Amino acid sequence: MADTAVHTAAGHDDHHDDHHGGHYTSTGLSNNKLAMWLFLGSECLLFGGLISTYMLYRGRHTSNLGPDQVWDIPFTSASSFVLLMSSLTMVLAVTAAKRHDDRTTNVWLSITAILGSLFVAGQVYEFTTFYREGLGFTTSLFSSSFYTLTGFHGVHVTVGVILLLSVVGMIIRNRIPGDKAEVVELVGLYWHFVDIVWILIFTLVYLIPA
Amino acid sequence: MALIERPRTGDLTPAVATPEATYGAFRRPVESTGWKSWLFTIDHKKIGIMYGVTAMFFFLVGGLEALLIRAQLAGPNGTILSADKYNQMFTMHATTMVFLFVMPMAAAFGNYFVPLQIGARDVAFPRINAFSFWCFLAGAIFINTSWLLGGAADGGWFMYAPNSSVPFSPTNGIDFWGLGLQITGIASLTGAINLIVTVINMRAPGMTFMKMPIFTWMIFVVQFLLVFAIPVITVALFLLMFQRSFDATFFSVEAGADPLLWQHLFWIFGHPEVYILVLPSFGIVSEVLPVFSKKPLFGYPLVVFSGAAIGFVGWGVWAHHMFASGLGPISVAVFSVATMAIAIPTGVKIVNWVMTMWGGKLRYTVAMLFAIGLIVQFTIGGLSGVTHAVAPSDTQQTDTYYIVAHFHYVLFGGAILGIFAGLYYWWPKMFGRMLSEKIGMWNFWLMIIGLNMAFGPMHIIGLQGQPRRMYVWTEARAGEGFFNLGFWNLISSIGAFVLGFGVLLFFYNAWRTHFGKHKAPPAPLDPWDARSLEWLTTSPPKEVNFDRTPVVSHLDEFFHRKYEDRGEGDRHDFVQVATAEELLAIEEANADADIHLPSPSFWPILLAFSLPIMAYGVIYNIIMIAVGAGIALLAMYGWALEPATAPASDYDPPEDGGTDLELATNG
Amino acid sequence: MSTETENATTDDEIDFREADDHVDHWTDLQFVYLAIGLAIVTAIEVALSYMVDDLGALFLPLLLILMLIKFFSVVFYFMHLKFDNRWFSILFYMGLVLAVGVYIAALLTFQFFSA
Amino acid sequence: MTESSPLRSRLRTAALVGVGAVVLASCAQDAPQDTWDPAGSEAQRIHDLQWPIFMIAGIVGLIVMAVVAICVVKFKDRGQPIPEQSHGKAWLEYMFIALPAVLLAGIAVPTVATIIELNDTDDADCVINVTGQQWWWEYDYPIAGDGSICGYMPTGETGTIVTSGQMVIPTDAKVVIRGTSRDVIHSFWVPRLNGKRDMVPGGVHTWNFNANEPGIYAGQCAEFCGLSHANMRMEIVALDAADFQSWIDNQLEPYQPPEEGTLAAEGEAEFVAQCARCHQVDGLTDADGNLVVAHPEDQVYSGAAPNLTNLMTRNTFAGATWDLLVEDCRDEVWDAPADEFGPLYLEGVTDECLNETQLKQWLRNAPAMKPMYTDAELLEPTDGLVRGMPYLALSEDQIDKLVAYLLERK
Repeated sequence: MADTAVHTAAGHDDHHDDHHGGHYTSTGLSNNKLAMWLFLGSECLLFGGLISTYMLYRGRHTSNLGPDQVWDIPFTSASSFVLLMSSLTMVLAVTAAKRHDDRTTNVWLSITAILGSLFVAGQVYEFTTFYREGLGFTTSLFSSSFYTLTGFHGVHVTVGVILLLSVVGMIIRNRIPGDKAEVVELVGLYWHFVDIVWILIFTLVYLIPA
Repeated sequence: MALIERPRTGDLTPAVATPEATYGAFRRPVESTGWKSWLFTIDHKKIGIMYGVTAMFFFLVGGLEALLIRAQLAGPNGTILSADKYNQMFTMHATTMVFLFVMPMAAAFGNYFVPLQIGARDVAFPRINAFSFWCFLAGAIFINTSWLLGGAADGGWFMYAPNSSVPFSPTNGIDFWGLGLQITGIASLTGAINLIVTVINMRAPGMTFMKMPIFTWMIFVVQFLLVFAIPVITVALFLLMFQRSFDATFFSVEAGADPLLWQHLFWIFGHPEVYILVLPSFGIVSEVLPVFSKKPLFGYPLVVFSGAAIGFVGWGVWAHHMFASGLGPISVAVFSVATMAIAIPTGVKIVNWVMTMWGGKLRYTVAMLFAIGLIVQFTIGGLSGVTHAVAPSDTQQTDTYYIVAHFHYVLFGGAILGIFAGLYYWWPKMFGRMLSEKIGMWNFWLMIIGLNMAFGPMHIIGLQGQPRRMYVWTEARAGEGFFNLGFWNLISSIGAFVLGFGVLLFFYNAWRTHFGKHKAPPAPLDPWDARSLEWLTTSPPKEVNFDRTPVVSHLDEFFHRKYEDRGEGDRHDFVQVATAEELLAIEEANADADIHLPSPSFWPILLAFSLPIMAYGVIYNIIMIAVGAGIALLAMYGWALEPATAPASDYDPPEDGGTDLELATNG
Repeated sequence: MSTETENATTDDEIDFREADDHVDHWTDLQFVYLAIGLAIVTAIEVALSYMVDDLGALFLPLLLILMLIKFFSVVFYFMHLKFDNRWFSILFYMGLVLAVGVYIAALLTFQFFSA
Repeated sequence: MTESSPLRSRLRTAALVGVGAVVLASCAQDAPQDTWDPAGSEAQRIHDLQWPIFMIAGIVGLIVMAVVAICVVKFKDRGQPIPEQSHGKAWLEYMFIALPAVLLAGIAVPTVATIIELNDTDDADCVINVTGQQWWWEYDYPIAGDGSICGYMPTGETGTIVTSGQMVIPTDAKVVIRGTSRDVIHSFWVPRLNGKRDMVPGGVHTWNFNANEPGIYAGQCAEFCGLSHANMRMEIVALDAADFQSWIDNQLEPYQPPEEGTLAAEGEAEFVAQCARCHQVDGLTDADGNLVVAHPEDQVYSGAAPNLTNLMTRNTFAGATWDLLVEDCRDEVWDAPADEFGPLYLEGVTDECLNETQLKQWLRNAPAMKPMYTDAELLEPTDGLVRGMPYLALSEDQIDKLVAYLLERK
């Protein structure tokens, strides 16, 4: 009797997400996905605080080492473009994963990871350039808050790259217990969030003059 | 992640699956008794108890700090503590009570009872749950090691910049404080995400949100506050860490910094924090009062909404901690009015509690007394709160003992009395024996007398102009009249010791209940004639919680299973039709055939204790950061690759679970 | 975790079980179009940033609107939030709205402070 | 051991109060920082706003407690049947939302009005710059455009007035302080005259003071400011117009060196050698006749030490924590009726009244009396600059000379 019952529950879930066998939840939603969205909501407050700190301190710097003097907009635009495009490749990975096409999924995930690494590399290059121009972490309020904000974002991208590569590895070795598409989707949500944070940073920090 | 249940024939309750070595040299822990069963457990009940025990330990630590403070202030020019030690003492008293006692105590009750109240078998992410606890413990130990390593933090729990910068506080105390709170912050954040998902997703069939027990509701609201408040303090603490450890300039006035940035970030977190501390106790009291009044909670929906409203409006009032800091009249006026607005939902709660008692059939058990005590004491704290929502009046009261009196009535009279109500109410459920009601009475009355003696006079002391955080007060500013500071400081100190003694009685009571020759007999199944689902199981609950997943059709489901409405038309006439024992027998007879609980794991504890290693690294040696990070990485991969229960190959079709990777690596 | 009971779907549960919208299945090509659109918006943004002086008071609102368009395009479509269960929206927007509201209010008090 | 006797006397007081609280209340004074005893227009405004609110809060509290008490007595379980399982009555609920809302709206209106009034710092009669520093306050009287100081035209020679410990203001004048801090956040608070206002480094905060009557008004730094926060006090001294004029004139009088051959003259040399690196005495010259200028910024973190030019016109020292007057003289000044206060205060510290014991103790070892970060070696990892007055290893002989010298600084 118990058996039948569980199958009923599973059957109910099926129309919702075809890889959710036997997993009953009150809302029919995945625990992991709820947790991820909640985590992203929480991250809004984290980046909000860092962006606010930067907004408050953007104008407080020594004479010629302010934002308007050090930015290299064409370069940053290029790296922003790279990150934006990585969101596309991430989406393509997710749709491939939903089709259970492991190979294509892995290809797109790898490309996303490469684009992300490229962005991080660009940021490292940018930081070193600024540093050579004399803008150290402790130089001014502007520099402290700038490096902290973009540094936090950079760390998030780096963690994302590690996640992507881990998922690729786990898919190849078939070590993902349960629903692969959901894992890819979760990493995707995280990745897109990192992207939208950069959309804000790019406009608020780089494009609007201090 | 999730608990797995799949059709399978065979043994009835394989509470702990016995997995093989899943990979490499590591054999998965499988013990269900002994110390290993605690260290590697992912059972929400065991974790809840560990939270509780740790929190109560830190209650003693924080209490000892408080008594030292009061001993110092009993007379003028106290010499028990040096200025330096005193500053550390009040900083750590607040930090300990807030972060290491009340918050984890709420986590203890939340962990233990939320799954039980919603008819679930565990929380949504049992391993993350274990991680949260160990993380909290790791952070707590880390902060307190500062006592032995050059002195604890001495900047006050609010740690205002720039006094928290290295030139003004050259010891490592503040570094320990900041890094330790980051670690406990991770614990709170992961714990909060866990409980929110649990409440949203794991309610028993039929339990809609408006049929959810009020305690679960309040815990639910609190977890949202945590999820959104913790990142704000995280930002502040990171800025502080960069300032102190890496010479950043965030709070360096000479570089043009604005010290008010810290205050804003701190209080944007700090005010919701107040509700984080007090709402769980509101939830407990809202459970206890109906049970001992034999009536449902008056205006349940309104209590729910007012809880949510407090949580929401609590985000818009933080600057009332900064009325004296020169915000400008417009900001002050706005925040002043917003602060008054928060009195409305709070008042609603008090009215509803009183109305719950009105017309009831009141039984004065110790739990009930603590609940009534909360109504009275918290009302005093709430009303003194209104007096400093009025900003001009607050400029006289802020940073004086009047404020100390106010928030001790709110936090001791509110949060802690609620916690004790919960302890007495749920003790038989958690441990299967009842605490002595007789000692409990002494416990209650000594605490109430001590509380009012210790904190009541502080209203006078504060209005007579004695500021907070002073390691000595002087005869010259004490006055001579009825309201002289000397007399009331002494009364307050005596009260603190009475209060301390009252609290110790609880520990004696707990010990006596379980050990020694006056050991209490096993408790009846339903000693209080309770109303909610956690009583629909054995005491203490079985490892699987419920023999079968309950199906809910009422608010106060358990009550409605015991009592039947025999009234006609508008008349209600409830008659008891079943006892708890009979209900349990039905459940046991119809037990679910096949329940899988997730297996223990040692990754959570390993990951948690890698964090303080990194934190020590920030203070002392960068190599330790690398070592800690290495352990953390190892633990995360181990965790990600570890299935929730036994190896997937055991089952067919492959199970769903173990996808905690993202949370583990980001948390 | 799961349950075995047939009563798993009571009426109340249905409320929270809003079945997925089936319009959500965008094709890969649609996603590519959106990405191209976002790239174009970024290009416009960068172009605008060189015309600060010409645009005057229009500059800031224009840039912020473009930023929001990009932001919500990613959230709605790439992150799928527009088609997903409303629970996800509730959780995420709660954080987003709080962050925007609280931090703007805090920055405003600094404005008063310096004035 | 020193603790036991005040403790015992306190216990005796406790017993006494238990018997005759009312009698005591009627004849004795409340604490000098009583927030319910306004002595100026600002504090009066706050008081007028707060006492009705306290009353309302008190009444609401009593009602709640009474209802709880009624419940506890009336609805005790006496074997009555199970009460009706009622979930509430809507009209009652709404009433209990509306009632406090109306009450609070009634409080909100005067609150906002008072906030705006209190923050109006335009049209000052007198402006004083206040600077907080670990752990004392500096008061600097700027010279206005018309040459006046604090609204009064100085007679005779002019100079600047920089003082500490006691801020002297004219009565019945709108005194606006412009406050800041040199290190951490401090809070300026003299309860009988106004609420507190934080003094934040890097910014200037204004705040109003007005005293109706001559007298001394006690205050205390109210924002935790580090190690010796408890020992950072302030006093506002209000003088009527004539007395205030004399005070200004006295402060501006040129430096008078001690008579040759006296102990005080030897003290002057000691002062130049030991103290003048940090403490400024305006007009002081060294053996070669050069003006001695203090450079505390080389030694002290916050970059200043109290100006001692007119030390003995003040009644306190070391952050207003200790009195320069012995107890009897102190009480005489503090308790003086308003019309006698001015002249008494202007007398300053006389030979008989000098609290020599504590002043000498301070000179002997300041950090032992008031906890401060004064060990330059311990502070080496940060900056090596001290916060407060260090231990100077003075001999008793040197101390005697210094005290003799300081006693003439009026």
